[in-house]
Amino acid sequence: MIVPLDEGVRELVGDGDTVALEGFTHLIPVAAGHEIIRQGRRDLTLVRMTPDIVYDQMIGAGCAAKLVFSWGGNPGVGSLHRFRDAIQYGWPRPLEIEEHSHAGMANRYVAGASGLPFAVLRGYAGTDLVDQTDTIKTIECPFTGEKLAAVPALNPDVSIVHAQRADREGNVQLWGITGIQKEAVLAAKRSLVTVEEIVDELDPVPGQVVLPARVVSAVAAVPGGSRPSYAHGYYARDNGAYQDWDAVSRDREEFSRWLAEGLGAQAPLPGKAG
Amino acid sequence: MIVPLDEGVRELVGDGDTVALEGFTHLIPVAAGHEIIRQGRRDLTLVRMTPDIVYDQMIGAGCAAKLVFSWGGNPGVGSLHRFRDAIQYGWPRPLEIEEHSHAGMANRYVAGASGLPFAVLRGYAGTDLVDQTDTIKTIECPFTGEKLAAVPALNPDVSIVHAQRADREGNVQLWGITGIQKEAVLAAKRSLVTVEEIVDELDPVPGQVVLPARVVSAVAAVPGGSRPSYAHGYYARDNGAYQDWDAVSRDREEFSRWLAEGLGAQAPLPGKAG
Amino acid sequence: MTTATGYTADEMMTVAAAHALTSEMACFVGIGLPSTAANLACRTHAPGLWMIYESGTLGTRPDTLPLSIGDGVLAETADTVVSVPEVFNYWLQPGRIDVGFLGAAQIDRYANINTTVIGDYTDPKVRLPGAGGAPEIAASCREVVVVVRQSARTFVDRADFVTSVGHGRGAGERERLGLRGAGPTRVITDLGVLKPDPATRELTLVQLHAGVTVDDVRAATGWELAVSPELASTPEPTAEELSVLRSLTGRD
Amino acid sequence: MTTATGYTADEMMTVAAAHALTSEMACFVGIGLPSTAANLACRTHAPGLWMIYESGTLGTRPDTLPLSIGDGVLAETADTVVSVPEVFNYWLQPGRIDVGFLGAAQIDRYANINTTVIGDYTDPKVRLPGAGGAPEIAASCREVVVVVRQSARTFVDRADFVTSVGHGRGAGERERLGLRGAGPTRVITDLGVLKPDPATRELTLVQLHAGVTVDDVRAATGWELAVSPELASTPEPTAEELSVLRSLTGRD
Repeated sequence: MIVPLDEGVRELVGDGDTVALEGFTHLIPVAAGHEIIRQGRRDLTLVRMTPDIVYDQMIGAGCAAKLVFSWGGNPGVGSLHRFRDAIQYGWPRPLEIEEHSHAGMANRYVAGASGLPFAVLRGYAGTDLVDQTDTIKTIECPFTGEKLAAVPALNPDVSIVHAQRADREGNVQLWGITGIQKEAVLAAKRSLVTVEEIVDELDPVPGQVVLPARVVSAVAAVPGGSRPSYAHGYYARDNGAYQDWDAVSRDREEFSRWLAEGLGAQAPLPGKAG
Repeated sequence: MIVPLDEGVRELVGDGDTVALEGFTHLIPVAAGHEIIRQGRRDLTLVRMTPDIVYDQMIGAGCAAKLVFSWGGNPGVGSLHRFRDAIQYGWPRPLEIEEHSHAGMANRYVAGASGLPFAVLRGYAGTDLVDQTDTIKTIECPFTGEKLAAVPALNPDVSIVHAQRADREGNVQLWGITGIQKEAVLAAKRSLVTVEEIVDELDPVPGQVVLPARVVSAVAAVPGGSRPSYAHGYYARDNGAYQDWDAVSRDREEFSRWLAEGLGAQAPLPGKAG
Repeated sequence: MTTATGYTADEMMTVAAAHALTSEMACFVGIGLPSTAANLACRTHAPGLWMIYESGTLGTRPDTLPLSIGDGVLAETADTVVSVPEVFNYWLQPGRIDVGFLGAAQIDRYANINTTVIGDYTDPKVRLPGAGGAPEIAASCREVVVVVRQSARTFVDRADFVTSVGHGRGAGERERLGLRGAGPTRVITDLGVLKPDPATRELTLVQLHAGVTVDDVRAATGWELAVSPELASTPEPTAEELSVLRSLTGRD
Repeated sequence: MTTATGYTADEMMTVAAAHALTSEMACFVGIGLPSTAANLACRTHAPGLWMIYESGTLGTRPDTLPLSIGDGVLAETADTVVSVPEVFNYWLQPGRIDVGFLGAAQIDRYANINTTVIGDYTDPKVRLPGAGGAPEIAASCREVVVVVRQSARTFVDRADFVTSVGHGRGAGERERLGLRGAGPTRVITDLGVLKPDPATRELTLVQLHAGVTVDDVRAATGWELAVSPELASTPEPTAEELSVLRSLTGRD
């Protein structure tokens, strides 16, 4: 249940898997993403409402064949240059995208967590998103005849989240902005949770979400595992790191150097870096 | 915003309204129900997942024309005799019923709170409930073709709940088993919340649900307002009162005496009590 | 009704029901007899049993027996308390729960459960409390165990009203209805244990409690009861089980 | 670009946007310019403004300007923090929110908003971040206010991609699409304020900021801009507004 991070990633994340690393600005599982890069996973379908710099890094490193998302950017800074490079120029490999709104993605996770094949929402009507994906359809209310949007459930092979604490049995506790993490874990076939610390007892905290051990496949203690994002009650967001990423990520060579030196990982595609 | 209970009920609950007094064993708004009886409201459609003795009392007092519910009983004791008398013998007036399962009712409130006309669930398949109501239909997943149950949203004219605390602006805080109360309030056109106490500041409590003042029409301070049910952190359930109700409610005359003497209310139908 | 060996038929039933649970299971617990049995299992051979009540208490471990589905003790001792929609949508519906533990007012030949009405729905002889969480517990748990006192009035050929589907009218019906759990796999009564026949899904007597005869069970069954050729005897409650049970129910 | 009276065009825009909000409103706040304007309103004429961010922070009152939609300060100062599905399903979707405050990468003649892509979707010139919460904010809030710097590249006749529907291709289209909110009721830029024409729904210049001419605005608009016959002047920021704004943005 409690494992080292590298072992957790090795056991739970396979090439070709659909993988969701969730976190809404807060508690982003950055260390787990870096471990996926280091282990050289390939052909992943990456899922996330708000892909930010860790997804930029994974995409730039060539881990992803597809991205399912609703907002991809460097929050407070600007664009994701590796993401753009993949979409606009196919570097280091072409990236297929499946694009939704936040409301749609959130409801897709809810359906996944609920064991339903789809969710219903008021959304997408009149937008050009509808024409770009076959995962937005129309459904009619059987009582009123009203037309609404339907989106299919998301059920990742593995969901990865970061949390403040876990106990020794693997019960997980997170608080602050808890986003979509509960639904992401409940929707997934397997799940990995990195935590700031492992404690004997999870003292209740206002606003907490508890993920019972039986829906968690593995827990890894990774203090600082969501840096440069933040862990409410543990450390603040490193806004400078988000700004610095802009420069690193603008240039393929600079990025490849970061991969090798910053992460100890291979350049994305041998012979093509730069 | 903060009003006396009688004023809150007078302003918010009208004859013929659809009214939900919610509470799942815990925090049942009993005092508000008694005030509805005292004010002699008639022709109400009463909605509740778990109608228990306060609904038995309201039905026996002749307030209700219809009951929308999923489980009607005296928890830990047995049947509701006024409810049975109304259904089996039409006393003091016939009671129409619309019957669901808990999962269906919960999802009907969720749809109501979400501004959707209906909800989808895995439920009811093969049960005889389907034949007894036109509020259970079948819907097909537009992605998989799978058949699921659909139920229409519940949007009461007024929802009434009891909570531990409110602040002076009318923000409400409840904790412990919070059941379906948030959804009941959010689904309703108007809402009344009775509370144990009004405080200057709502100190956060683990497991709390906060209902922001803008979705609450009125708050009334009614200490003990959920007795004989319980208020987590304030008082325990009076199990004896639930047992005593069995004897009182078995007999129309006994019940009418309780109405007059215990509640200061009129007998259900003049000249017909007993 | 205390038998020679010093326990009641209800106690035998509760202990037998507790034996249906193991330490690895997640159990969706109905109030009454099922709750007593699950709490007994927790305190004896199944300390890891993960109990859910429909009030939203997950992984609860009450130190006294809850009197209702929403007792305060359930919230105080739970791993976490969630809303009622969440318990049904996120926990029950996806099939995360191993076993649903249900009672019944009527149960029929195919283990369909009635808790709604005796007689006609629109002109009832006895109006019962209704469905509660049972229809979806019976549909979505990986399997269902029913705990109910046996009598010819309760064990009927065909339920007056199917509140919760067992095996419908026989083999293949759950699959046809799209119900994902296996449905009732055993019915534990004060007389013995019944299981659906693997081929026909008809409830069949497979186990007798001590001091009970097949004729006793037949007399308490409203259809012509099938009896397994490998009819077994239920192990009697141990002294420890009885002592824990009595500390729970307050009968010393 | 500091004007003679000592404030920038961005500051004028932010103050004008803040004026769209009142103390009684609930406002769904997008990050960036809208967030700055809403926080300014809160601290000046609209102390009761109830701000929601899509990260799930309801009734938040940050003491510093949040840098992202999920800043810790939003959670710490909120009436309550809910999950992301809840903020969209229970709060936005039912139409509880008076005003949605949005930015745009492109906005067109009918106030349709593009934050997805410049150029062709499958072969983009510039790939933008995407929809985020905007499509449903634009659909479900009672009204929408857009805050965006004005230029001919941003204000286009027809958006390359409609991420969030404004008024579609004109009057009646929101109703036809079943969108329940009124849609964009004003667009506040660094040059002035535009509102949809009551009859045609085409964005029309109704207000000019100090020192800006109609020709300036026309030059910064990618279609033949209609100008209201009752063109007004935007009140200039007060010293207090500028001082509060600068304390928020850290520009002293």
